Amino acid sequence: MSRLLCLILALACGLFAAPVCAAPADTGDALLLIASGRFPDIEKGVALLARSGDARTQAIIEALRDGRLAVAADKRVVIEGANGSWSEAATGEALAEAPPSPKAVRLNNRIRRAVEAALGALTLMAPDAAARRQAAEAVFRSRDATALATLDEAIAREEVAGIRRLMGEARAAILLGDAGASDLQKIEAVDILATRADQDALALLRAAAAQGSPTVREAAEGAITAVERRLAVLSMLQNVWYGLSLGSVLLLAAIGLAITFGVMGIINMAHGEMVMIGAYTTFVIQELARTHAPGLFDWTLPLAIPMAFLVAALVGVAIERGIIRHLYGRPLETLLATWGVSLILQQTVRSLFGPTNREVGAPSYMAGAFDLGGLTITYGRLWIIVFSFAVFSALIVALKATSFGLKIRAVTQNRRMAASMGIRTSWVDTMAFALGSGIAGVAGVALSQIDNVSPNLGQSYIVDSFMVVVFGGVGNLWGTLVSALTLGIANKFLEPFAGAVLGKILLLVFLILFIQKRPRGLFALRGRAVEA
Amino acid sequence: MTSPTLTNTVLYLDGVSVTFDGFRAINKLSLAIAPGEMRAIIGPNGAGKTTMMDIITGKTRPDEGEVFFGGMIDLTMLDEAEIAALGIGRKFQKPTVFESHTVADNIRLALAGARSPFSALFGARNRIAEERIDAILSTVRLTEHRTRLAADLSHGQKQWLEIGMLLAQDPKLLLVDEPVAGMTDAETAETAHLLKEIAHEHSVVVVEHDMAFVRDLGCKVTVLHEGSVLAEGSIDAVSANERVIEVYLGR
Amino acid sequence: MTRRPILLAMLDGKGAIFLGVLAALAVLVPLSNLFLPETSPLHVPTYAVSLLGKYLSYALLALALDLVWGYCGILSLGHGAFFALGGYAMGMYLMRQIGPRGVYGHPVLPDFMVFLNWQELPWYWSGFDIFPFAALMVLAVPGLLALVFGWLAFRSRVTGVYLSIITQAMTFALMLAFFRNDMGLGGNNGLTDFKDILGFSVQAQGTRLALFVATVIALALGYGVARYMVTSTYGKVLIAIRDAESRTRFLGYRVEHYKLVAFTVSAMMAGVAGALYVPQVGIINPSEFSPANSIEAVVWVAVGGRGTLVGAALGAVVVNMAKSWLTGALPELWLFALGALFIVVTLYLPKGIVGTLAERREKRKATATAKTAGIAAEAAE
Amino acid sequence: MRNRFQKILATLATAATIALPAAGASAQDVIKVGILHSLSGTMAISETTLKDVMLMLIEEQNKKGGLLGKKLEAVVVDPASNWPLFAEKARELLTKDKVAATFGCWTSVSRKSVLPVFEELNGILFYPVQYEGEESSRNIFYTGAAPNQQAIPAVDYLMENEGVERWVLEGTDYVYPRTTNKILEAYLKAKGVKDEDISVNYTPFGHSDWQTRVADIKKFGSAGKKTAVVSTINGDANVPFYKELANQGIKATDIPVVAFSVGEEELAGIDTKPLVGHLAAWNYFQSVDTAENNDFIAKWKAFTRNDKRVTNDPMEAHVIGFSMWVKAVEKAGSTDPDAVIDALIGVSVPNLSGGYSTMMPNHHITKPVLIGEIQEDGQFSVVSQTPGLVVGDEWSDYLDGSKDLIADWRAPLSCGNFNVKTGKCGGQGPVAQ
Repeated sequence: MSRLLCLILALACGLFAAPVCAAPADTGDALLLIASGRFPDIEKGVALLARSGDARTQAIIEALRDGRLAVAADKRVVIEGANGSWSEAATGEALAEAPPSPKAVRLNNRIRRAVEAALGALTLMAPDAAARRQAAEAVFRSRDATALATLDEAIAREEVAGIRRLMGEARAAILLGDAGASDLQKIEAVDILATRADQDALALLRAAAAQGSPTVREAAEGAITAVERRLAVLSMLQNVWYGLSLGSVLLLAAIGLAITFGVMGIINMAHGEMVMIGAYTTFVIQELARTHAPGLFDWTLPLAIPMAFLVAALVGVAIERGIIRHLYGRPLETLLATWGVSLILQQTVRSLFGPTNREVGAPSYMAGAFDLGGLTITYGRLWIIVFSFAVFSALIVALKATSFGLKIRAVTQNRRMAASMGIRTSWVDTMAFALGSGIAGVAGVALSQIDNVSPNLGQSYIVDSFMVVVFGGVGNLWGTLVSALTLGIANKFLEPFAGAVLGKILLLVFLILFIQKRPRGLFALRGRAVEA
Repeated sequence: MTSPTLTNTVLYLDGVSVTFDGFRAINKLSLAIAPGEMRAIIGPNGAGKTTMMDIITGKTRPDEGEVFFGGMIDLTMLDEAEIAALGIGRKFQKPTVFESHTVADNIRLALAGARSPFSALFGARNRIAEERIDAILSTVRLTEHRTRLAADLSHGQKQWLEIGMLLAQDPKLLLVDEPVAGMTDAETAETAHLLKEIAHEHSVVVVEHDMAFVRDLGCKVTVLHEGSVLAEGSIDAVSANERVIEVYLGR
Repeated sequence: MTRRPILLAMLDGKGAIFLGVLAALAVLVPLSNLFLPETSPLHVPTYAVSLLGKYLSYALLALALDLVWGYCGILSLGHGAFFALGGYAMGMYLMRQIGPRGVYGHPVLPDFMVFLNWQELPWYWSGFDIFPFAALMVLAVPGLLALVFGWLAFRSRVTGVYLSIITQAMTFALMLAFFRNDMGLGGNNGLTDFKDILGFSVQAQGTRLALFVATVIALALGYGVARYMVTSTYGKVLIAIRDAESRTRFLGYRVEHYKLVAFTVSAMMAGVAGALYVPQVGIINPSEFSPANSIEAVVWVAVGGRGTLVGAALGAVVVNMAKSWLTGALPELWLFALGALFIVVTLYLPKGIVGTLAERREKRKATATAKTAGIAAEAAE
Repeated sequence: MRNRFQKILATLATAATIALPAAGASAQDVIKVGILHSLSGTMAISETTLKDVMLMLIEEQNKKGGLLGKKLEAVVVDPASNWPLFAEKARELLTKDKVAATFGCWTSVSRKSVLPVFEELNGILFYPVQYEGEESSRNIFYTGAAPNQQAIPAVDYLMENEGVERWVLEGTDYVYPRTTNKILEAYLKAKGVKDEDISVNYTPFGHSDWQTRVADIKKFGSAGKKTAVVSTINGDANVPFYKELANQGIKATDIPVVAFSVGEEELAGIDTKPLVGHLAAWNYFQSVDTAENNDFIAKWKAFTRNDKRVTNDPMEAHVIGFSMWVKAVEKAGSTDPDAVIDALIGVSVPNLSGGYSTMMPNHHITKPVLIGEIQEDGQFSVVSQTPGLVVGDEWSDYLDGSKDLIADWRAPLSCGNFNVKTGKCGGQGPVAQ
């Protein structure tokens, strides 16, 4: 493998590189440069190492990437292996005893880039597909002309179509920037990049259109217009997606309120704090996982959902039993009492967990993004959308299909009648409030993934939540759904033109005017029932 | 129905319909009340009695049909205040008086006169002759409760107070919704007597369940069913009508 | 007794006490501040004077809120907006008074405009160097906003929570707008570092006392206006609307007009409160628009007693004194105390402090009158 | 009637005397130090820590036997992130508690709100946070960074080491980002950056939905030229911003973000693995490896009984400010404000990054500027450090309004906005006319 690689590299870097391959001494020089501790030299060192074609190259560079490459007091460059074993960087032979005070070689962005490029060229033919994909992307980014030959070789051997395409694009990227390449190659490259048709491709094409022969320029310009058209359409879709995800966040934040405020008529100013409690529950569970069972980290969120529901619901029960129970029929008083409650809850959390933000990590499946026909879909957002809809449907089912839901509706529509039919109304109230609070708590789990987990978390959502519920029409869950999504998407379409602030202002003004037209929100009940 | 009848009516409804979320509360309802007439309207629950009143008083807009007052004024174009100003007074099913005001003040607020906030702020409304209040209080038999809070009145007294407020408005047409609901027999009789008194100089439409009471009124009766007129005529005539018996009296 | 001329009817026991207290404050506070020695326990230090002034301007805001909430059931969660607008009008006047004494020494432009290099004063700043104009704006701007907003809302019969929430939306939107530096009103920093008012230094002890007395007078006048409104037939109609809105409509009253008048007057009062507040605290910025502030104002009214005017004012003073004291005395725990206060009041004093007292008296009176009425009735027969 | 009246008056009076200071009673054997940091509300996130630092410093000083033979006593109040309340509390500290010096404020608006109070009552305020400059008050000592002690070195670093040619200036819409970005724009243009290569954008406070903005940045960055983001985003909005960056896969190797308001405290709220390589410019990092710093960190963790607690730049600023004040008081031999204010200028104390910081005549201090890259453990690794100390420049040379102004509080000049062109104190004055 390594000899082959050396051979290829020799071909690649032409005459002047040939001797390089012969003499692994260069590895020594490279390591000296790396040991220097000066970023520019380290960078040179990496480049030299990459060209040297020494069998050790990959191991050394990977060690550097992972911060396992260290310089001992005696200027020897060593690699830290698993369980504290050490080995000589240049030769790879293990060391009997740990070297004197090894200091890990520090990285900065430039060196990280160099490392990526080098590894890219080196791992193009790695057995592991994922590694090859990464390598192709790295080369595409680095456009390192020396990798061209390796690339051709790799393309020839590659079975996986997707990866082959990526490599082709990387190759095109190199050729387009390469003065040596013929117009024919370049035009071919232009076509390949035109099919890739994303921002990076556009950038390359623009560069090509700027310099290069008329024919190439022409081809490039044609491609550019095509790509731009596609991107314009995409950005529309992207906006819709952003709107959806923002809407789903609003939905999550508001949905609990749709119960306590919408259905029960309690102006629940402590709603935001319920969300906050949910977020902190998530934090606590993650802390426990970190300290006791690191393996379970990915399970913390699924675990947090029921817990958050439980905790928030219990707090809800306490509030309802302790305070709100005495205030039925006096909705405005509930505003004052719950306002007091929210102050207390905030301060409690502040004294328990401290005022600073707490870290809630993203499990593997929440991190990163994937590409859907040019749309960047981030997993986190995707899950949140799915989650919010799941919660919503669960709630609908709970209210429409279960006897508990039936009781809630009965009580909220006609308390006295329900009571006379043997429903324990006070119990139903408690349960309903607990349900609303619990759902708020569950929302907190999701919000902990995208926002601060701090005592102020709730405050930042309370106003929006009320807007959503009112806009949708109090007491109408479907209204809440529609209004959340509408506001979300509208917001995202306004933002690019008006900017975030103005967009929000416009939205609020619209909301005020809308309420003039439909004084009871989107989905208001008509008829005499309303007056009663 | 056509214009000749229209001109000499105080109230005239033709082909009026309204639906709430698919449910037809009023269905092609037509009705004409002559000046000075007293009319009783009966019908089972959900027959559309109260909705009809909502339409006449401008609280609800009909989907179709025409509603005319005094022959030429189209009520569907106006809102409650304007309609009230025209001289249509309404008494609710559930007695609604201003509980935190005294009986006298309830009447004072109802008395005809300027209604603008400024007249209320600066004079005009503040200089209302007590005599007129006394007069009305005596008609509705509440003189001795003059200074009590409306909230402290008995149910029947509230009903009367509300009727008194109607009188104070001095309307051409009174719409009275179940005036004797929850009244003792004595009070009921009193109320019937009171309404007949009133009917001398006003047109009155009474919605009522209590057949005995309707009989006491001894006026023309209209039977509503599913939002439209089922039968019309004297109480005996309608009680004889077998369709009426079937849908209403029968049960 | 309903025959009593309006001005007499206005002054009930509560009112008399209230005005009495205000008069006493207006006289005693300056005297003690000027003539009592520092050491005397009754001496009111100058900073305490402006502090009291601040409480009293809050009291005026609460009064304004009580007029609409207590007497016609409009729970405005956006009254802070009118307060802040009045404050900004005054603040703009005070900024113009700084003149060339800003840190950049620019003859006209306020500092924040200079370093965001604005070239000249935006049009809406013109005129604010003239006090009468500024004073007019203090009334006009909040009044106009209330007029337009109220006209829209009441005409289309937005009521209850819907109204509350859109008032909140209004103040929230205004807050965001005023945060924007492009508004030319100082953005997040707002307007501060005032020097003179009417040619007197805002720092000077005399000015502070004058401002305090002005606030007391404004509060008294505000009370007078509100009290006149609620005791006139207009007030009776307002209460009628609060208790049975549609009944009032069927009596031929244009409910929306009545609400609109109350709302607008109340907004102007709030504006005046803001205008008096700013020179005494020395800064006005967008956070005054934050929904939380408006909600707090509602809390004051509730604590003092909704629908009693005096109670609203008292509530504002009590709650804010508590706040000033607690934030200093137990900085870590004061939120617990404040929160608990609100809960306790709503649970055990549903009518607020004054409301509960008044209720007791009313009961006694009611029973008494009922007796006499009964006797009168027998006599009549 | 009358007696009820008197009762109410009495209750009001008592209420007043509770709420308001019972004057005097200031014991002679203690020196009071005011701590004016929000312990509740939106700013509590950042400011509470500073309160704790001050308490620790004062405790230590007392262990060392206090100051001028007197014990120091901390007076903590909570201005609750409410700007007018800041002014009120400042007044309370100065008139009621008669504090010798006050350490406090975080946001510019809170400082602007208390400034007139400190000038009127001739108090001393130490302001520990990096800010926009454009101010110099006789009664305020600015121990945080001025723009030239943070922003400009950071931009230089990016130009030289990352070869950045295209700039996104992303900030929260308030005065600090506005001014800093103005300065940077002027500076970049002076360095020959073209207009189309600079994009400035502002978002509201606590902006939590960054999808659109981050996507735009990505777009702006894919124009072929190396792009970097200069972030002046305010505390609260940072966490969602970085979370979005991570999710949309913007790596520091593609588009590095250099922030001026993100320190160890803020990072403590984020999972930093995806953020490795993004930068921050400060005058202090917890990772700085000096004896003073390690000692301080140890003390801090002991004091808070929490070995996870981090340290950050504003904390160091308070450390510097406090020891400067102590030194000045000893120099002046009294806590009399005027004496201390004069004594403070020229005082030089060790900072935690292994050098000395000196209080300059413009009431700003000299500091080293450090550029750090975010590490996986939420710490910063210093990748660049200015060779010498940088003097805080209160009046930026890159703004038309202030390029001719200087501050010098030494007699005879003793002026906060002296115009070198006109030779007059009091801003640009005539120049503008």
